[in-house]
Amino acid sequence: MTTTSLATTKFTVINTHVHNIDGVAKVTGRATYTFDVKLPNMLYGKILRSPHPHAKILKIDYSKALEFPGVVGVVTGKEDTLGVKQGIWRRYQDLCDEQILPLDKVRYIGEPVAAVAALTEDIAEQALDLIEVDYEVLPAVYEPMDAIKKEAPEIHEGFERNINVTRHIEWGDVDEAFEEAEYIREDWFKVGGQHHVSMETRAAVSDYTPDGKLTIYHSNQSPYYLQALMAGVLGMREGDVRVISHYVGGAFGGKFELDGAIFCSAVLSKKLKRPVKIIYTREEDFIASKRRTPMFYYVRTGVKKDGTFLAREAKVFTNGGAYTGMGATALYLTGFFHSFPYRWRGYRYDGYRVYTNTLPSTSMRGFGAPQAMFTSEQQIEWIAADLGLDPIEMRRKNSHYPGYEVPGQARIESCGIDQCYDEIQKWIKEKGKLPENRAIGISACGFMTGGIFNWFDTPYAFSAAMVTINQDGTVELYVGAQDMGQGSNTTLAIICAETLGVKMEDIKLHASDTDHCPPDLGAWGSRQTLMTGNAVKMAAEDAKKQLLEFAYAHAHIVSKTGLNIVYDLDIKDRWVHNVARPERGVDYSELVKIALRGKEGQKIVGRGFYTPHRKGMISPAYSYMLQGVEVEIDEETGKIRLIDSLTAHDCGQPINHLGLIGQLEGAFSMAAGYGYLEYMPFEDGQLMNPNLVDYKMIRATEMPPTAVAEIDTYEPEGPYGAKEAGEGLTNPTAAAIGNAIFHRFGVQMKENPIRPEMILNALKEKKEQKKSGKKNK
Amino acid sequence: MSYKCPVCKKEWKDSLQVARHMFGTGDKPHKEWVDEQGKDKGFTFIDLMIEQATTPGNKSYVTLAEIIEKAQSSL
Amino acid sequence: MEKQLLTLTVNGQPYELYINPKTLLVEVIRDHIGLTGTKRGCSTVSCGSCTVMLNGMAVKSCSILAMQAEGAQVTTIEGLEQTGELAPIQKAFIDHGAFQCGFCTSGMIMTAQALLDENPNPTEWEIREGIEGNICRCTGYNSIVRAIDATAKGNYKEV
Amino acid sequence: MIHDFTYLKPSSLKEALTMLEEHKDDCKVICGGQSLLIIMRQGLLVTDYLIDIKHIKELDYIQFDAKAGLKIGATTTHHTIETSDVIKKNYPVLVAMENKLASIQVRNWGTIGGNLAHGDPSGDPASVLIALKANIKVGNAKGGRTLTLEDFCVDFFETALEEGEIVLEVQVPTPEAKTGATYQKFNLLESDQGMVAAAAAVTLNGGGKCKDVRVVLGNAGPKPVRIKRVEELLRGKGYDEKLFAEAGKIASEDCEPVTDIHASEEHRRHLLGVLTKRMLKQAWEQAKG
Repeated sequence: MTTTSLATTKFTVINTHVHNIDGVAKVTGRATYTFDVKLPNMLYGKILRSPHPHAKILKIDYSKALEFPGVVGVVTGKEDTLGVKQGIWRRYQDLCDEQILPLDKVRYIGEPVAAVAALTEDIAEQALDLIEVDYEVLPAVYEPMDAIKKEAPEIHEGFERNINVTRHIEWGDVDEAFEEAEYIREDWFKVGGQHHVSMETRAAVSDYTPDGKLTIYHSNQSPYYLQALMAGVLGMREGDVRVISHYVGGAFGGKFELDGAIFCSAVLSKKLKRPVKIIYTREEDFIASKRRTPMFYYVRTGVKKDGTFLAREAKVFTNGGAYTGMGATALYLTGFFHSFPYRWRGYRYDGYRVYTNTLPSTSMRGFGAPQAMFTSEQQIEWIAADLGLDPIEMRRKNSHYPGYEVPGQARIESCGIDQCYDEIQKWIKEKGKLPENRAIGISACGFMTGGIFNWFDTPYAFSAAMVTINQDGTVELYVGAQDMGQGSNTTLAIICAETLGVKMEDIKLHASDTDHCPPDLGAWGSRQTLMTGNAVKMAAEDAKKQLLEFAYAHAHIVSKTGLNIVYDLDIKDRWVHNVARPERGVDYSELVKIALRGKEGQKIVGRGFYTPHRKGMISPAYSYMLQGVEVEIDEETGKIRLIDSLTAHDCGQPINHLGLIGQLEGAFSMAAGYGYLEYMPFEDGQLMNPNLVDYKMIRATEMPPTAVAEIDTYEPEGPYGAKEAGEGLTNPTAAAIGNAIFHRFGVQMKENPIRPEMILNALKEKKEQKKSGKKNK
Repeated sequence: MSYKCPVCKKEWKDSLQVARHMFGTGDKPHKEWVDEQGKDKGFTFIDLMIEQATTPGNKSYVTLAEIIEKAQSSL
Repeated sequence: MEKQLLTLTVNGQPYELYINPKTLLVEVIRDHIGLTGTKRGCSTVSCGSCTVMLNGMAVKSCSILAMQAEGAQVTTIEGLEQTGELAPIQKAFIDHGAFQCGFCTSGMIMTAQALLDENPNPTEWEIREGIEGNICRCTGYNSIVRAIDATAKGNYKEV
Repeated sequence: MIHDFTYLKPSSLKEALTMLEEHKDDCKVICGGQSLLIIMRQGLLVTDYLIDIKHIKELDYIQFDAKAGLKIGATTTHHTIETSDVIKKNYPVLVAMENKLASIQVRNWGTIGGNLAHGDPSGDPASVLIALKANIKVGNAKGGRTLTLEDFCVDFFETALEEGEIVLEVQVPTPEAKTGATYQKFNLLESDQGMVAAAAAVTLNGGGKCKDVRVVLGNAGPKPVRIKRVEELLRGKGYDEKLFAEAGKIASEDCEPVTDIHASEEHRRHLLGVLTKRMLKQAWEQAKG
């Protein structure tokens, strides 16, 4: 590790206006997604899906489908996959509960039952109609509060009352803290699900060859996970499975588990020894992928009359859907972030994830925190109003600070929440008096920078990187991190260029191919900038150190730089120079050639890796933010329009400036959608809006200005002081919209998305209460 | 004094923590132990857990913590 | 099914194809001609990922029968570059970070280009209305609006 | 998956009508196809022959004459309508409505005839056109007939088109002097299909009293719903906000909306009431000039 004080170094690449390195490919249509992959002799696969939410499979007869001209093969659970189960929580085998292609039972509408490969997609689709399946339909249950009842049908054997996972968090003496409280408030919330809606639907092309090797093109956010999971379910060695994920059309937390497309295409390909491509239609992507976890939240909070937070207790039931997926993590994180960003003397969280006969819920950008903030940040606003306190000052006096330790959970190093309050206060003040139909709502939150708990049970470092330098000074950077649009390729190239002292155009980044890149846990939990970033920094430093060894030893460079024993050399912008007298130096490519000669023609290779140590169980660093949203609401129709917003944001040292703005704006649109548009209504287990006509999302006309106030902090654990910026921003918006409605009308919205009808109903209810209140007097 | 989990023998300073651990783990042996204790008292592991989750306060944990305390001598 | 002859021009190149008449324009572009820059994100005319220009107009190629493009001039994302030089709108998208995963980008750029062709000086609201038929799940649109606005202001014209 | 069909491309209207007569039940007509292809892809519509009239220039026109009014050929696209100078000048409400009809891509390719023939009660043009007292000309190989657009809209996705007939032309009379017409849909996304919609046209007499009025609601029933009780209420009356509120109340009673995932019946009734009130007021103010 370098010893220079980086905080005071002026960067040449970091946080400058750097273009996305995949830009040319993406704006010209050259970027080839899994959706576009076409291999010689390739077949097209289609999946037969369960029409029942809960049923036993008695018999599958596909003989007619096989006879259909153009059909090449069919696979089923009984004959081909033999009930092999999968799950991403590999450390806990009983949570690996998902049979893709089930043996005996289906648990949600849309679950794969069999798969067909044919010469064309049309033929495969027609063949699906020829497969006869006998089902014994079982009673089904769709809501967690129904599924825990004694008489509820059993969805998974051995999971009593359908309770899949429980998570508990507690610190301090909660009951004592409640006793001390002068004001206690309890509320119940119903927080909705949300679909990832990646523009590229689930897609895979599997190519199994007779030498026993399998190559898979797959749209995902962690090629290493998919490699390992596929090896596991197919009984192959990891090294014989290659996953390629160049260009991924969005993921948002929905693409790091094994999905039907990859599984069925691989099983078909292994059976038929031909490449098989499966692309989900938009409808399939809706009904048979996964979603953000819907939750029922009970929150009880005790405070002093002066607004000092004392105790909080939360009890949460989540609708887990049919399988575990990443649900256990979401269940823990929602409980943890429900405490954020505040200090509680006593905090208790009991979370229960319940199986139901709906599509499985899992991780999605924010990973449990948007649900937690929708409940927490609204309740806090109501408490401030109940007590007549300034909601910002009340938040401020209870907030985390640098060096604070969340008891038994995490130590906070950098924390800029206090400055966030200043920025939002200033913004609100500058706005002055708003028109009558508008109000501002705020919401605070924080988020993790990568996860620590090794639930995947990987033997590898969490992140790794390799840097090699070519004779002309160009650099090959190899990472296992995955760019799914968030711009990690660019961020990592920036870190490499800055560290090595070269230009952006010198870096050629290699990722998204398990054959050629080091394993890395991939893109989830906002982990790559910090974890892969640290690995890249270490690899670049390693390479640089090796280069400089030659410089220190080379008479020509020593004389040119005027080097003596007390002076250091450094490289910046391809200029190898004396740190004290930067004008004295030599060109970087000259040094590279010297080094190559010195190493008898071998390239310089730098290696780096990162696994968090001594950082608790959750995350090595936390981002903080406060968001203000100005909302216009039509009192007669309940229509919401977002007018303006400011996000005060502490993400440590920004690395990729354009990328950061993109994350902020993109997260805002997704979070605003979660606040008032996006929802997934089910009827008898059937998703009622599995298309982009009926599933409403923010469009350009709905998007308000999204200003940002960057709070200057330095995170010691992150590369150059950086921490997360990708997910946390999805957390505050729904609550901020709710709070704006509260300030506009005095009504409390306890369910999201907050739709016009709900606002009007709340207003009506309020009116009636007022009336009956008057009568009673 | 410290309290041991009657099933896996992990130790905590507080019997409430042991109760929390037992609920949190919730695997077969832990479940069975609680069910065994509740046989004559008319509760099961899952009853306690659902009560814990659906009513304010901490009753179930306290109930289980008391049972754990009593069981310490026989561990 | 009897195949029928379709002749059309794509990015200045003439094509003669025999197709099943139910083939959609997007399928001809992607599968028959092999220009995979044009994407598909839905099958309900909702997302705009498949937007191309047909005789200069932005259309969603997933909801037009290829046969209806008989004799037409089609421009896809691959047709925007001139002699290896990116079009101003493409440069603007890069400079403003107006894309992330890139899957909607081809359609978005074609919509933007058609908008600017018809209305060279759009207001911000006209830009937003102009691209509301295109879903971008990543960017939140504001960077796209800035990129189109900057293009209209001539910031990326060739010197 | 779209089922196979034989694609027919008539070179003239006459040839198209002959083809229709020949294939009767076994054929469908495609124009812009912006709605048709969706339902074909869902397998909801299967046909042996598809007759493409999109390119028939004879039906692509906008004519205006102060006496005869406005005539729009069936294959005229939405975008042609929204950019037409005569329409902008004489029927601004049509431009405003077209502006918010789906996306520019759909308006570039979709046609007015196709839209009306689809018979979707949430479609934008029908309610506005009915408020403007539009007629529709349809025809088959034997000849043509003209009926009111109101009569043309029969039921949910059902029109008065008979076998072998297609839509030929939409006719909108020239609005009388002192007429105001407005349209608004309620939706959460700017140009999305309306959860509900309301169109109002108000004509005032010399004394500023209501001479004539129409209120037509979209997505408020199986077809555009004309609220005649409101018309009776307002005729002969002067500007009065209380009257508009009363009209809204009537509209919310007389409409026939349904509950779906986007809104309950009750909420739709409420919204239709609010929109009726607002559109009437705006139309009236416009009529005053």
